[in-house]
Amino acid sequence: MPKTPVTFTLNGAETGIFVDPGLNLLEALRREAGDLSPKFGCGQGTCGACTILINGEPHLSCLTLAVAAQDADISTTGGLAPGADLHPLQQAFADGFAAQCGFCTSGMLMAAKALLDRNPRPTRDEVVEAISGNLCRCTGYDPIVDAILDAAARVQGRVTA
Amino acid sequence: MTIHTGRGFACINYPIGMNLGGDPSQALVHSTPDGKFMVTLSAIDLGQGMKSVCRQIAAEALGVPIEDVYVDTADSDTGPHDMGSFASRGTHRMGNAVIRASSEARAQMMEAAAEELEVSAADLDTDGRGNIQVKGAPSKMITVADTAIAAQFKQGRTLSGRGIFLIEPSGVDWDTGEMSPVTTYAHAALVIDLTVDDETGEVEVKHINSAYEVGRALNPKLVEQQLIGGAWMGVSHALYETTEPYYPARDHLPQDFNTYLMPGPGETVPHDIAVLERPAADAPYGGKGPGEMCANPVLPAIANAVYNAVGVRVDKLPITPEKILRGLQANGGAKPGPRQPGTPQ
Amino acid sequence: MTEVQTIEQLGAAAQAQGHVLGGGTLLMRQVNYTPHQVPNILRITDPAFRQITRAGRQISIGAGVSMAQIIASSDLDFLAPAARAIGGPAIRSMATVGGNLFAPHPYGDFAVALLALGAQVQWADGRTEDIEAFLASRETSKGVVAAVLIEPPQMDALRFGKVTRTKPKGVSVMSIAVLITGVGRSVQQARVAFGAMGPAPMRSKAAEHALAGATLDATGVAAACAACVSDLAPVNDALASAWYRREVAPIHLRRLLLGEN
Amino acid sequence: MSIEFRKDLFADERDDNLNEIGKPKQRQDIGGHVRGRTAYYDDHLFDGLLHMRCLRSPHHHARIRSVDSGAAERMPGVRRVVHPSDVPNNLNTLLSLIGFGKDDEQLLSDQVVRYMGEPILAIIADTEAQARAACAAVRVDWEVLPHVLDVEEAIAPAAPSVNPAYANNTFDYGPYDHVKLRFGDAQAAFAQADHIVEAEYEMSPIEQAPIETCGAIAAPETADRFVCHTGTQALFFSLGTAAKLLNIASSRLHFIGGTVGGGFGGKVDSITEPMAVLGAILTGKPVKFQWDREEEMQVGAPRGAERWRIKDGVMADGTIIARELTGFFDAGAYTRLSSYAGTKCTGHLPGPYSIPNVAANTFCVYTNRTPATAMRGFGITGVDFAIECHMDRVAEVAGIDPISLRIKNAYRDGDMKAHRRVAKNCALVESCQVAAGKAGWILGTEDMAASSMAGSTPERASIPQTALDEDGKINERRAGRTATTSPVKGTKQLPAGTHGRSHVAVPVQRPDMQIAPERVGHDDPAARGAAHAPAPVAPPVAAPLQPAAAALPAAAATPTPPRAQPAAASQPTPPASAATPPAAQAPQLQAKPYKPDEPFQRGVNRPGASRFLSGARRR
Repeated sequence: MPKTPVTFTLNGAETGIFVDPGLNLLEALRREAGDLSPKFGCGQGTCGACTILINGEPHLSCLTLAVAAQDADISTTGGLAPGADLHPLQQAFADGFAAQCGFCTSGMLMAAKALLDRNPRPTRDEVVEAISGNLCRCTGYDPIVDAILDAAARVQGRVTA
Repeated sequence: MTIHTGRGFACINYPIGMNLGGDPSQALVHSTPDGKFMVTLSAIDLGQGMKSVCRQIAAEALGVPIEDVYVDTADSDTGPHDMGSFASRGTHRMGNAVIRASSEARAQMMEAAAEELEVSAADLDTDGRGNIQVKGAPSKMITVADTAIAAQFKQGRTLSGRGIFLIEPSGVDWDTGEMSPVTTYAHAALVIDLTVDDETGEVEVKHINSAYEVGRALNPKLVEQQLIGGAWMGVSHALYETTEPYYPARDHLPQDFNTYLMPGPGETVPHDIAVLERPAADAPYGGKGPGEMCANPVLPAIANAVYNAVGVRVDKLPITPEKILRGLQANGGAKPGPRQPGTPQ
Repeated sequence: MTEVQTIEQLGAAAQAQGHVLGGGTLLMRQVNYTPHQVPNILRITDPAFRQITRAGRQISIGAGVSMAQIIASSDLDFLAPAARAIGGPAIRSMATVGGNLFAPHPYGDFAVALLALGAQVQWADGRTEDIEAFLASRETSKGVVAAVLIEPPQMDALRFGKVTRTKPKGVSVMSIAVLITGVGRSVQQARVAFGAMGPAPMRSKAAEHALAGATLDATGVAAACAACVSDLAPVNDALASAWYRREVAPIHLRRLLLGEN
Repeated sequence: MSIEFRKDLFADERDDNLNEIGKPKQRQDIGGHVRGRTAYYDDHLFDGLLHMRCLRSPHHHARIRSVDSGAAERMPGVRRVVHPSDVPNNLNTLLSLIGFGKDDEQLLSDQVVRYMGEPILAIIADTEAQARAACAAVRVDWEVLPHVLDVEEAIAPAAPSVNPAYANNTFDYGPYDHVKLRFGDAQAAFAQADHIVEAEYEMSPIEQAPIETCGAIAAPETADRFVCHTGTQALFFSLGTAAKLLNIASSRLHFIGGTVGGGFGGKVDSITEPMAVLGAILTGKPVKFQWDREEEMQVGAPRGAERWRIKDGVMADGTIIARELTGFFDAGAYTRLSSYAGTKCTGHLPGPYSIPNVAANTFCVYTNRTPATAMRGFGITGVDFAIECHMDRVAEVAGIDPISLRIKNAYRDGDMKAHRRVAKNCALVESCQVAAGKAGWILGTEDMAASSMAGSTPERASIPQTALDEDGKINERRAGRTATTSPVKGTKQLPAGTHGRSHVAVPVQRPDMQIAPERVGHDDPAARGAAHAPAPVAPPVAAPLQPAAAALPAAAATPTPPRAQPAAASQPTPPASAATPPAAQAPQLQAKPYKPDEPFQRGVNRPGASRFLSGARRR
C-alpha cells in the first residue's frame, strides 16, 4: 500500500514525512517525525496525553488523521522551551512539583499553553476547564492548576513567590 | 431538595515491605575521577520519586551535596538486583541498600583523604559541601574532588561501594497465622467533611483534614506529592472507580476513561495535612514510605461521613449516587446522624 | 487497510462510499482500534462544510462546524452551553455538529439541544429532514449530512443541562434541553429533549403536554417532571443504571426548569 | 491546601539536622518531564519495528476446539503468527521466582480459556493496524464451558473448576484452603461481650489506570542477546519471568526500564516483556507489544474484588474483646499475586488495634474473571475499608465518639499483635489526635493524654492461650465436608505464650554493610531495650515450647535459640542489666559469649538488639 506524503510545520521547522493513509498524527509525529513528546495513553481521545496545538488550538493527535495535517502549523512540548531556558509554564511545573511520573506532563503543558495564549490572566476555573480533557493519575491536579496560574503570573510579571 | 453535611473519620496503619517472600535490594556507588558519585540501581521510578529519594539518601550517606550525585536506574546489565517498586518497599529496602553502598564508598573516600592529609580517617568528617575536614580543625581540609583525583591517579584506590539490604523470607504458621509479614508500619488518620444530595444521592467531598505518620519525610516535597495525589486517589476509589460496575456480573465493563470514572480537576478537595515523623528503627533515616497508605483511610472516612450525613451505610465500594439513593429510599428518607464535633456549619 | 478519499465538493460526497470524517473524535477511535472496520474514510474539504451562515431568521450550521466554532459564534450564543458540555477544549476544537448527530449513547449531548430547537437536518443531496425523524432512523440512514438549519429562539428560551459523574468534563448520565415559549413564568409551549435516556436523543411529549399552560414554579412543573419518565427508555451502562436514570430524571428536569442549579 | 510538619512530635527520636535528608530538593527527573524528553519504554525508536497484537477469548470459560489462522497468515504485512507451541516453557506463576505457589498460567493459552480476554495467539505485523486486522481474521471454534463469577459460589461443591492447578478454586495455604489467624479464643469471648456487631463489606475491582499503558519493545542485540525496553515495576521479576517462559539464559536478556509512566501495581505482572522478547526471537526484528487502553482496562489485571465479614464482641465501655473476620480475595482465573495478598492481609488483621481474641479466615478464590494483581494498598485497602467502617458501627452501638473508640483500642508500643509479633514504633494514637485537632474535633482529656508509647500492659504484651482448629483442609470443602467459611470453635488449645514455628526476619548484613551509628539520623529509645525482642513470653516462663496437642509444623519441634530466650526478655521494660545477661541465666542457649565487636549474624540472639533490626541500629 503506497504511503502518502504529508508536509507541515513542526515547532517552526518545515517537516515532511510519508505515512499510511489511516495513520493517526500521534504515531506520525512520534515514529516518522521523531518528536516523542506527545504520548500514547489511550488512542480514544479520553486521556489527553497526546495533546498538541494545531494552528494554535489544542488537538488530540491520536484522533487526528495524519494526512489531514497537511500544511498545518503544529506545536508540541518538544518545542516549548525557546532554548536552554525553560518556558514559564515548564519552569512553573518544575518549581511547583506539578509532575510525578511525567507521562501526562507534555499534554498538560500544551493544554495550558493553548489557554494562556488566548487568555493570559485566567481564573482558576478557567484553568480547570482548560485541562479538563487531560488526565493525571499521580498528582491530584491541584499542583498542576497552581503551576499554570503561577506561570500566568510569571508571564505577567506578577511573580509573588 | 436538601443538601446534608456529614463528617467521617478513619485511621489506619500500613505495612511496609513484603517479608513473606524474602525481599532484597542492591545498590552500587562509584565516583567519577573528579569526585562526583554515580548510584547504579535496578529500582523503578514510577513517578513516586525513586531516583530522587535515592539521590538524596546517597548524598546524605556519602556526606556530599546532592548535586554531586546522580542515580542511574534501571539497566539489568549494570544495575544490580532489586525486587521492584511495589509493597511500599522501595524507599525502605533500596534506601537501606543505597546507604550501605554509600557508606562503603565513604569509608574509602575518608581513607583516601586521610592519606592525603596524613591524619587518621577517624579524625575526618565531611562538611556536606564537597569538602573533607579534620574534626576540630576545619582549616585542615581537602576537597572531595581532590580526594577522588588522588585516589584514582595517585593512590590506586577506588571510591566505590556495594550495598545490599535483605529481609529474609518469613514463613507462616498455618495453624496460628504467626508470621513476620512486614518490617514496620506507617500510620494515618483523617476527617472527611462532605455533603450528600438526598434527591440524587450525589456526594461532594468538601474538606480533608489529615495526619500522616511517615517515619521521616526524607524529602518533604515528595511526601507532599504522595499525600495530595494519594488522597485524591482515595476519593476516586471511594466514590467512582470500578472495572465492573455491576459486580459480580460482568456487564457494561468500562473500556476507556469516559466510562472508568475518576474525579476531574474541578472536583479536587481542599486538604490540610499534618505530617508526623516517628523514625522506624531499621528504615533509611527512619523513612517508612508514604506512597501506598495515603489513599486507604479516605475510603472508609467517606463511607462513615455519608452515613453521618444521611444515615445510609454503603458497605460496597464504590459509593455511587445510585447506592445512596437506594439506601435513602429503603430508609424512607435521609436520617442524619449526630453532628460530629467540629462539623462545619 | 484504511484508505482516505478527499472530497472537495459537498455534492460529490453523496455518491461516495465510506465513513465521513468529521472531527475524528468518534471515527478515529474506530480506525485506531478496529481499522478493518473502516476501509474508506471520506474527508470533505469543501469550505461550506465548516461554515455558519445566516439567511433571514434561519441559521445554517455546516456539519463540519466544530464545537469551538459554535462557542465562538456570536449568532449561536444560545447553543454555547450545549457545545461547552462536549469533552474538553481539545475535543471541542475537533468534534463537529455532524458527528454529534450520529454519536451513539451516551454521547450526543449537542444533538439534544438541536432536538429541543426543532432543527432541520440538511443532507448533501439536498433533502431536508426534521431532526426528530432523523434521530429515529439514523442507525439505518445513508448519506452525508451537510448542515443543520435552525431558527434562533427567544432570549433565554433554550435551557440546557448535563448531568455527569465527574467534573468539569464527564460523559452524560443524562442531558436535558428545554425550549420554552411563553411570557414571564407562564409557559405557552415547550419542547423537552433528553439525551442518554434512550438509543438516541428523544423528546418527552408527556412532559411537553404537562408544561403547556403551566407556571414555572415548584407546583407548576411537578406534573411535567413526574410525566417525563414515561417517554424515556434508559438503559444500564457503566455510568448509571436505567433505574437510577429514571429516578433522577424528574429531579434534574425540575432543577433545569426552575434554575435550581 | 496546606501541609505542616509536626516536628514537635517524636522529636527526641530524630536528628533533624541532617545535610540533605529532610530538605525539599527538586526531583532528579523534572527537567526531562517538563521538556517532554523523559524516555519511557516507548520512546526508544527502532528501524523496522514490528507490532504484536493478541487474539483474545470472548468467553469467560471455553475450550478451544480449533484455531484457523490461515487467512491471517496471508494478510498484508503479517510476519508471524505466534502460537502457544512457540512458547518454550509455556507455564508459569509470577511468584515462582520467590518460591510461592504452583505454575498455573500460560503465556498463550492452548486448550482452555478461563477468563474473557485471555490470549490464545499473537500476530506480528509491519503495522499495528495490520496486526489488528489479522487478529480479526483468525477463526476459532469455541466450546463454551460453564463459568463462575462469584467467590462464594466458586467455593461451593458443585461450582465449575476454574484453574486445574487449584481444582478446588482456592489457593493452598499449607494444609488449608485459607489462611488462618488464631489468637486467643474469639468464640469464647463473644459470650462475654455486651454487644455483638456484625456486617459485610465489599470492594469492587479497580484498575490501576496509569496514563502509560503496559508494554515492552524487544530487539536482537549484539552477542546473540535481546534488549528489552520495558515499563515494568519490577525489572528482575520481568527478566526472570521472560527467561523462564522462553527457556533462555538470563545473561542473554538485557532489560532496560526504570522510567515508567505510572504503575500503581499494574505493571508487575511481566506479560508484555516475555511476549515482546518472544516476538524478537521468532522474527529476528524489533517487536513492540503494547496494550491499548481497552486491554489496560479489562485484560490488564485489576486490584481484585474483596468481600469481608466482620464480627466484633464489644464491652459496654467500647473495649473490643474479640474480632472475627472472614475474607475472600477474588483472584480471577490465575494466581498472579493474589495468594500473597491473602497472607499479607491476614498478617495485617485485626487492624491497628489491640484485641485479645482474634480469629480470621482469609480465602484466595479463583473465578472466571480477569486475574487480579497488585495495586497501591495491595491486600490492605479493602480490609481497611471494612475495618474502619466497622469501627464506626461499633462506636455507634457502644455510644462512644468514633475517634475516642479508636484511641481506646489503638495498639501501643509493646502490645502483642495477633500474628504474634510485638508492636513497635506505633503512632496511631498521635495520628488520631492530630487529625482531630486539625478538624476541630474536640476529644476528651483522657484521649488527648493517650500515647502510643504508654498503655501497654503485661497482659496486652503476652500471647494468650489460643483455640486452634483444623477446619477447611484442602479438598474438604469441595467434598461438602466443611460447613462454614467462618472460623469455627477451636478443638484444641495452644498454651499461652507459645510461638509456632521459628521465623527469621533478620536482615542479613555483612559488617561492611553497616552504617556508622552516628550518621543514622534517628533514635528509637525503646528499641534499645529488649522490649521489642520477638518473644516476650508471658508467664509462666517455662511454658512448653511444643504444645502437646497442637498440630504445628515440624519446625516447631526443634526449639531454636531465639525462642529459648532468657527470661530477661519477657518484660516490656527489662532491667538495665538485661543488656549483658549472665550466661548462667540462659544455659540452654549454648551460645558464644556476647562480644560487642562481633558481626551481627542471623540466628545470633544478641542481647539488647531486636531481631527486627538491622545491624545498623545497634549502639
